[in-house]
Amino acid sequence: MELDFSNQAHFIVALAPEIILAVWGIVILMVGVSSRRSEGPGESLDLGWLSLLGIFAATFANGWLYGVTEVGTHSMIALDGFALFSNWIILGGAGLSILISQSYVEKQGLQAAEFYALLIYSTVGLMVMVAARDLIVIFLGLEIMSVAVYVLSAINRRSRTSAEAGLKYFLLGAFSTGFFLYGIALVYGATGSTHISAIAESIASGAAHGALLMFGIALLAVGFSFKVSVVPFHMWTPDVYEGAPTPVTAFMSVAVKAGAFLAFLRVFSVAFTDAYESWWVILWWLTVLTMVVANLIATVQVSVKRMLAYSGIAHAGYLMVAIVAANESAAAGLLFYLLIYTLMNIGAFGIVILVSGQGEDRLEIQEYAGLGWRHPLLGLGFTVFLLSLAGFPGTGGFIGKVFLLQGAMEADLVYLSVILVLTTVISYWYYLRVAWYMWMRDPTLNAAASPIQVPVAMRLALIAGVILILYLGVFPGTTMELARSSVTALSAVGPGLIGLAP
Amino acid sequence: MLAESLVLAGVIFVLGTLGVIVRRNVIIMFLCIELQLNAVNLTFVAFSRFVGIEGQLFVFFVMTVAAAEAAVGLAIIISIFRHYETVNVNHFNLLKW
Amino acid sequence: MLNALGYENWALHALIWLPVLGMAHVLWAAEDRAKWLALRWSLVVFALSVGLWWAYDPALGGGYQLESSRPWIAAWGVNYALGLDGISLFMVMLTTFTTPLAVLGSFNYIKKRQKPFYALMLLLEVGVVGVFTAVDLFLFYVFFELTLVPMYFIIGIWGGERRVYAAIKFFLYTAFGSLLMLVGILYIYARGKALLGVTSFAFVDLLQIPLTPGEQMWLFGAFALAFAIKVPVFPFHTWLPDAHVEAPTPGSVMLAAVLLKMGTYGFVRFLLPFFPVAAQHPSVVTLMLVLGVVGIIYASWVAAVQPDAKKLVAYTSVAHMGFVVVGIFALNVNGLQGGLLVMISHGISTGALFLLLGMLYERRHTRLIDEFGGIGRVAPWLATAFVITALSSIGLPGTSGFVGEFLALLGVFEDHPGIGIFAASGVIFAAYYMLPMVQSVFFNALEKPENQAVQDLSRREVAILAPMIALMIVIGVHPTPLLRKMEPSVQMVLERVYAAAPPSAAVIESGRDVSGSEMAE
Amino acid sequence: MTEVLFFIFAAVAVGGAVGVVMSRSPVASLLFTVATLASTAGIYVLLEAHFLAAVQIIVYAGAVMVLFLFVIMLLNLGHEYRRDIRGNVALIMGFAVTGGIGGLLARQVGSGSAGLETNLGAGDAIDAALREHGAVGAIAQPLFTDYLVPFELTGILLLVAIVGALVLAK
Amino acid sequence: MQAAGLEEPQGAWEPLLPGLIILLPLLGFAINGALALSAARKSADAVRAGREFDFLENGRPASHSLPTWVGPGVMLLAFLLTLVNFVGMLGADLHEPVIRSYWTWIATGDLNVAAAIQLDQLSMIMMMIITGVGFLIHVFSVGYMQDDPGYPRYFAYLNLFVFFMLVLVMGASYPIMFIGWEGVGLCSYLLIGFWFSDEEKASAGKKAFIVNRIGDLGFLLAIFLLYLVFQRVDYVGVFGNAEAVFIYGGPVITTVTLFFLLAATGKSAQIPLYIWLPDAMAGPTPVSALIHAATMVTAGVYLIVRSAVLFALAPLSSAVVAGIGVLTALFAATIALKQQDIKKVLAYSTVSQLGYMFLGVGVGAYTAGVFHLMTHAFFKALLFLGAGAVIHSMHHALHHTHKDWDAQDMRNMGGLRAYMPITWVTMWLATLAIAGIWPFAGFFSKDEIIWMTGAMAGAENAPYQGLYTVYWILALAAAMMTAFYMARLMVMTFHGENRTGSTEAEHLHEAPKTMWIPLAILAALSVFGGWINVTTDLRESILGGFGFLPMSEWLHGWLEPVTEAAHQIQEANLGELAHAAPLGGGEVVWGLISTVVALSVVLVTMRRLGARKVPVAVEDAEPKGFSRILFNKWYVDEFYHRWVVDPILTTSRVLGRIVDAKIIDGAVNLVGNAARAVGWVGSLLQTGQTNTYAFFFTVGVLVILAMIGLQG
Repeated sequence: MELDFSNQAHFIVALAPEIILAVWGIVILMVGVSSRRSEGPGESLDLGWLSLLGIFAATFANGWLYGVTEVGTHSMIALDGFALFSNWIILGGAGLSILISQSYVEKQGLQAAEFYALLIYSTVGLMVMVAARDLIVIFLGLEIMSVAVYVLSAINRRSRTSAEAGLKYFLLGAFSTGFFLYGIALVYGATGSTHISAIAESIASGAAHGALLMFGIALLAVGFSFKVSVVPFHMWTPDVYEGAPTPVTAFMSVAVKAGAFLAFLRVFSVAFTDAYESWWVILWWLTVLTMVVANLIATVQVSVKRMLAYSGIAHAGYLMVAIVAANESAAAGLLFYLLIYTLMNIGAFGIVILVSGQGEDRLEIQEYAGLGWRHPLLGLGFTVFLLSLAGFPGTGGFIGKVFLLQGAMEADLVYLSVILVLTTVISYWYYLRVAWYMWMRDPTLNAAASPIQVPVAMRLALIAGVILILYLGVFPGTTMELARSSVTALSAVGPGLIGLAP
Repeated sequence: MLAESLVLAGVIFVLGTLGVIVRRNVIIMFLCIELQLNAVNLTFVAFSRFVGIEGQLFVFFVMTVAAAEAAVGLAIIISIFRHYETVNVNHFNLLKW
Repeated sequence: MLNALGYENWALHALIWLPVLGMAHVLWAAEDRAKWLALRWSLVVFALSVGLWWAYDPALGGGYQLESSRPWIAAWGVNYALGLDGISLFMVMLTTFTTPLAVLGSFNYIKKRQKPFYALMLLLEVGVVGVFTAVDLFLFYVFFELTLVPMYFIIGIWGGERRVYAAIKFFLYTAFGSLLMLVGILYIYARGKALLGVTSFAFVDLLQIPLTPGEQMWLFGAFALAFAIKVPVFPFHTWLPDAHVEAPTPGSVMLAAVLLKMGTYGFVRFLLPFFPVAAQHPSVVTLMLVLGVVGIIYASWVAAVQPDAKKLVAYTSVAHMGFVVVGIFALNVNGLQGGLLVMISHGISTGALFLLLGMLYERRHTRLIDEFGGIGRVAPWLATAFVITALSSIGLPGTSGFVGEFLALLGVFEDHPGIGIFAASGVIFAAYYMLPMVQSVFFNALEKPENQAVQDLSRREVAILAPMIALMIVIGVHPTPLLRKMEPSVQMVLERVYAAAPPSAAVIESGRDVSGSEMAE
Repeated sequence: MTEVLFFIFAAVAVGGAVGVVMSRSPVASLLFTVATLASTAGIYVLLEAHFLAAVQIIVYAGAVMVLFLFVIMLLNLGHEYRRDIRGNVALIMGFAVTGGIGGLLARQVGSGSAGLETNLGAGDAIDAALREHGAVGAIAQPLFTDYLVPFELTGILLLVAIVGALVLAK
Repeated sequence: MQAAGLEEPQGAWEPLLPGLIILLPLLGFAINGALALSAARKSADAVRAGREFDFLENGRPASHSLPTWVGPGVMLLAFLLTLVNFVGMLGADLHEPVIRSYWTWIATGDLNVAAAIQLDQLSMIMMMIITGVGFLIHVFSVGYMQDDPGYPRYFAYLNLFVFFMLVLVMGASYPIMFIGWEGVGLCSYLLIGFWFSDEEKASAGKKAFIVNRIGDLGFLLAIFLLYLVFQRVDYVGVFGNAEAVFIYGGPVITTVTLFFLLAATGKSAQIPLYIWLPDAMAGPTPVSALIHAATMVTAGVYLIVRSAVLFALAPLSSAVVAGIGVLTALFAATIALKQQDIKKVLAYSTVSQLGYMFLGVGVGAYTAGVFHLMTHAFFKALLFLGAGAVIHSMHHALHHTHKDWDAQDMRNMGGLRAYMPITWVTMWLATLAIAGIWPFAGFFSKDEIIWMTGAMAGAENAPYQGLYTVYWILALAAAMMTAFYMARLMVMTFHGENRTGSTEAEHLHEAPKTMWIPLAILAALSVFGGWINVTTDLRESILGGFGFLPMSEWLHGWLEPVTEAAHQIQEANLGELAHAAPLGGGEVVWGLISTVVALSVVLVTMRRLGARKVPVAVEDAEPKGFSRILFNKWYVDEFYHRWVVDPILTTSRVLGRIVDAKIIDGAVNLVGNAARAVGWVGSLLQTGQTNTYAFFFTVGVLVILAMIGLQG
């Protein structure tokens, strides 16, 4: 069918996945409330599967939307391949997060209904964000997501660290929101609109007001950089990732990051295309800073969870390369890499949840001594995730990195690529360090004393992760094609992607 | 009057930022953030006078957001107060390095 | 016979995928059967690879044969493309030849966690064979990196005291180089896309890309660094002794016999043909030659004072690789042929040396030279085997070691007599580091009681060493067949190099000049 | 006349902001905030955003700030007069950084926007809208047509906020 | 290009199975080697069991019977086969070398080395010496090594040595010769360290090998240079074009020949690389006889004669060869004067005699060089075997009473002629021969060399005439010393009263048959071997018995095809050689003089030393003054240690322990640790203070805004 947004009803179609999820969130809450008095152990599991059902529904809707084409421009919501592919990633991340969180939620006695509902709503926010064509919508999506995640990271009311994480995230998040908004305001003032394509046109026509626009862009960059945790706006990340309940951390590290990056890309490479000259240098430096600092600090972490946080920051750096390159390969690479990153990071955090016994203790790397020999399959899985994070051939991570590097090469960002691979070498150190604890150390006593049992949901998530990572590492062809075609859609609106960078 | 209001907004914004940096009391930090949002609103309004009504709409949304954040934020503050019996952000440093 | 089976079409693929099946089988089977299965599979692979000798026909020119290519990542023009030429032929056969022996050599050494170990050995074989047969740069890189993982775990899990340190060092150091090479690869690819609009990683396509001399220099640097670390060339060699000392015997064997060759193979396969201008740039040539020579002498001298026999042999590898580098960058037929031959003979002799040291270690649980003495009296066969291998390793005429070094030195002497003289001095220092070790291990008085208990070679060990020693002698006495197989491909490489620009100093001319000038007098 | 009012409001706003940052007790800060918000509302009026001015006073200065007050009381921080401004070094650095930003903003935005005022005819952009629909209608009209989606989204946002507050505070 | 050796000149004569001559010793090696390995297994078990390995099962050594027949057997066959070919070649008047090419050894680019052998007069004479003398020494060894557990291994090595030696002399190209060249070095390494449990002996072997490698380096470089010039390295190809390509005395040819000289000095123990030979005496005495007297050490001479054309083209190199030769002759002789170890004396005398050969080939008297090589092979082998016999019986004697005296120290001997007459006689014959006393073999060969030196000095337009005069004088001096120290050896060993000790003396005995028969044969050769190459003048003179004695200049004529090219070059460039010594007087006169002088030296020495009372080794005082320096061999070994060996070792240690471990590897590790240190510092910024985070955030904003603000 065809959508013409002059007709309000069509928004319902365009936003079908989001709407389904939003409704589903309420359903979850209701079920939760009704089953509240029968507080049984199975409850959280049931709710988990239930919310997973919603995710699936949304996913189907998303798939169905591929058949739908939009006509007419100037709508708040984009219904292009980019948005749809992004939805895949986000929904995938959310689904996997739910899978790995079920037993955790139960064991920690979190309020399951609210937990899943908030997870779903933040997913909605993210999906809105990536589909948005207007800074207002992006802002609202961002806030829906943020507010939900603020709560999620503080949701464990028994844990100090959780509360602290929530507070820190909230304070700094609100702080960055201020800058983000200020950026929007200045861009609005400079271009006279908050609509992406309108902004692009006004910049292209040169009507835009230079000084205001540049500050606006800069502050928007700051806002996004905070969400994707780019140095020096990253400092919340390690603390929050460490303090928040691990499943939430996993969700944050994949879905939230993915959404923010995709919005980032859409805004900067569609709206600000013609200002590329003036912003790529800034982002270049931020990228370098991120890759170097994050990787260096990660090498000295003792807590695997925190180490993964820094590795997340480092990956933000790699992904920033795509934003800087801002060409089709890079954008496609961004999509592909985010997909892979979702899989492997969820997997890694899943293992962390297992080793820490569905809790927050036993996060130190010593706990992983001899894991490989105690639980060969877990060990193998983790090894695969780590190798993929390290970007090792045979895994999706490698293909993703090569994809990004290609984008950089086409943009003649040779130095950036060199720095990327050099920092990758550093990253090998801390990824392999875990591998060596797992395989080359003998288990410590208390580690051996605490057997690990893998619940079904978790098992599903891990197996899916491993298989997909290996599959995408060996046969990435079709997925790459899809990513590439999805990116071309970006240029449909506004001037489109920058070609080759200077 | 545009320039003046913009500058005013900037000043308030900066003061809000300063507050977030230098105050330890979480609630006051939060208030400073509200100051920032308020400054942004002022900017929007100032622009909207010359550009169009969307600016005011935006302010409308921002206020909503501010309210929402206030609700959640204060809830978080309360819940962390339960743990630490203080709102001094310096004490919230279990998580570091 | 081979044609009847359509050998050409499936041979190479079989060499890569059979070990994979073997892995599965090993992991599937019971712990105690693992080693036999691994041995059987690797022997099957070897048996298959023998056919390559006849399948590859140098008369058809030095190009790739047994080629077969399937699209892998169409979007990037990456193909799963395999091929074989005179240079890779022997590398492949060396690999398939060494693996079973290494497996056999680990029967007593590897006591715990056998299944994963043998699986990794087979995986290693997969990676190495892939490296030598890939004719697609992307595929090559994948295999090149793939070899790191099994080696990392082999060293790290079954290694000695400081195994983790050694493993990490090995991994990071080599990965550092290869990642820079990855950037180089993608750069070439991007240029191809930009200049010719070809999206392909196939060697043949990449060779068409007109790279400016400046680009060639940088890319040469990136690739050279990657391979130089792998080889290892002089200042980048420090990971090797650690890796060797800590690695279990089979690990050292594979490392020395096969993995180092990937570096020198890369020199021949990429540096020369891909960046001919850079490769024959006088300063580059001089640099590489000097590094090679310094490697030879320096490594020999350092080796001479190592207390640990295994470390000593590790340093000798550095020295031998110095000969290879010198031979390759002589940039003439003799030099290249010599370099390749040294690679082969080093693979055999040094592999054998590590196996022998492993046997000694199994008997005495030490590698310190001073701990031994007079072993020759209690283990005469072991001593004999060791002496023969050592002599082959120091290049005694009539053994494989000599022919290679002779040709390599001859080659470099043709164009750079000065450097040639220094390089040749390596033959003295070879004796200088090897003989004292042999003496104080196998000769001298048999004083220590624990040395008196040392047993002589078992049947299994004889079975390991016999083929290697036989090969040393055979290649030493009659290397011509090998040389004939390699020559066309070597010629192609050189043509490619000199097509870029006239030879800096033509091989024969220089010789003629000497005499000519005299006749003029 | 408007200029005078503007500067009065501006002065109050800035003073309030300074008060927020500097005053010791949270309650004082709160009150200063209210002052700033109120004077900002005044400036809104000067900028022909009458509806927003009203909302600002009612919702913002009214509801939201009261919520803050509740929390302060709940946590019994009313009588806390301990100085909690960070040490001098931090203070100076803070001043330096924020001062830098302020300077840049003032220079760029202030000077830069001067041109804007002229090339966009002062005010007439929204005068039309106001004349047509009136203060409220001017905002309501687009809010329920073009900006329907964001409007709905605010609904979700508030829902999330409620749920969140419930989860945490109960 | 055409493969070397693949072209076969149509010689009228077809050699009979020349390849088999090489293969026979190899076969012997294979068999003996196998036996040795199995025997070693047994002895190893014994050692592990802690008991002494008794190879004597029911009295007779089982592990010995087969080697006894195989070892000498193959040698006999090889000798006979060589003899047949020799006779055949005698019959055929052969001017081109006969080349048999078996397979292509190395073929790449335009380098093509065939595994080919070349038969000509030179290689034939060498083969005769090697197989003949070799056979005798094998036989001798049967007796000498009878009661050594390593018996089969010994014969394996010995056969292997002969194999390589034959490869060396029969090879048709330099690389093939190099195989033999290094191969014999290997065998000497193995045989010197035959009793490897003795650290000193093992080290001696190692020393020999390493020093030889230095020479081999020269050989390699020479080959490379030749290849550079000719694109081929086979004799035919090189010598055929040498005159066309090189100009007389040009730099390249000089370099090539000097490289060859380096090789030769290594193998033939000339200054500066002679140091290994005296230590090589650590090996079994027959080995010293075969390898370090008769055959291997003469390889250098063979190399130079083989390359006669090249050396003839390089007058400077030739002069250097002669100079090194004569200096070595004199130098070694001086050392030999004061040695007490009988084998050491012989060793230095060998070095000295090799010096003569070098002198000969250096002055272009290639025939004389080969001639002396041959006669020396006879009488030096004889001397060594005799010494072997003496040591053998001394050893037995001392063994009986477990007296820990040195069985080789002449001071412990004396008056042995009573106990071992045959040895005594034969050794006297050899002594007279080496002393150069008419009519023994040594006289003719040495005299010719000295004479040719003089003639060279007087040649028309020879370069450096004065130099050759000096050579001539030094050569005479060395000759006198030879006479002295040999006489001294004989006196201290056989004459005077016995110093071994009464009880031991009873166990002194004559050598068994297997040992004295070879002695006898060699003695005969040392007496008459010199008669095959006597110049007409001498033949006509009293020294030739006025032509009545059966003497001839056969060898000269025999080698003509090999050396004529070189001689022609010399005549072309040097012109007519002088017919009188520098001090005047013809060949006959000087022949007489030298004989008389030598003889008188011998007699005087016998009277003087025979009278003197010699203290046994344990009671003997350290020599004083100059003789101390001589006794300590001019401190050359010390010199080498101080200035060559130690520096290299020290450098190696520094490189290994500091440069490699600390600097290079240190740098590598530093990178890693530095990275982690930086990371640690960075992690400290993560204070956990929200204010701080906000602060850094703001700083970031400031920097970015500043970047823009300053941009535009």
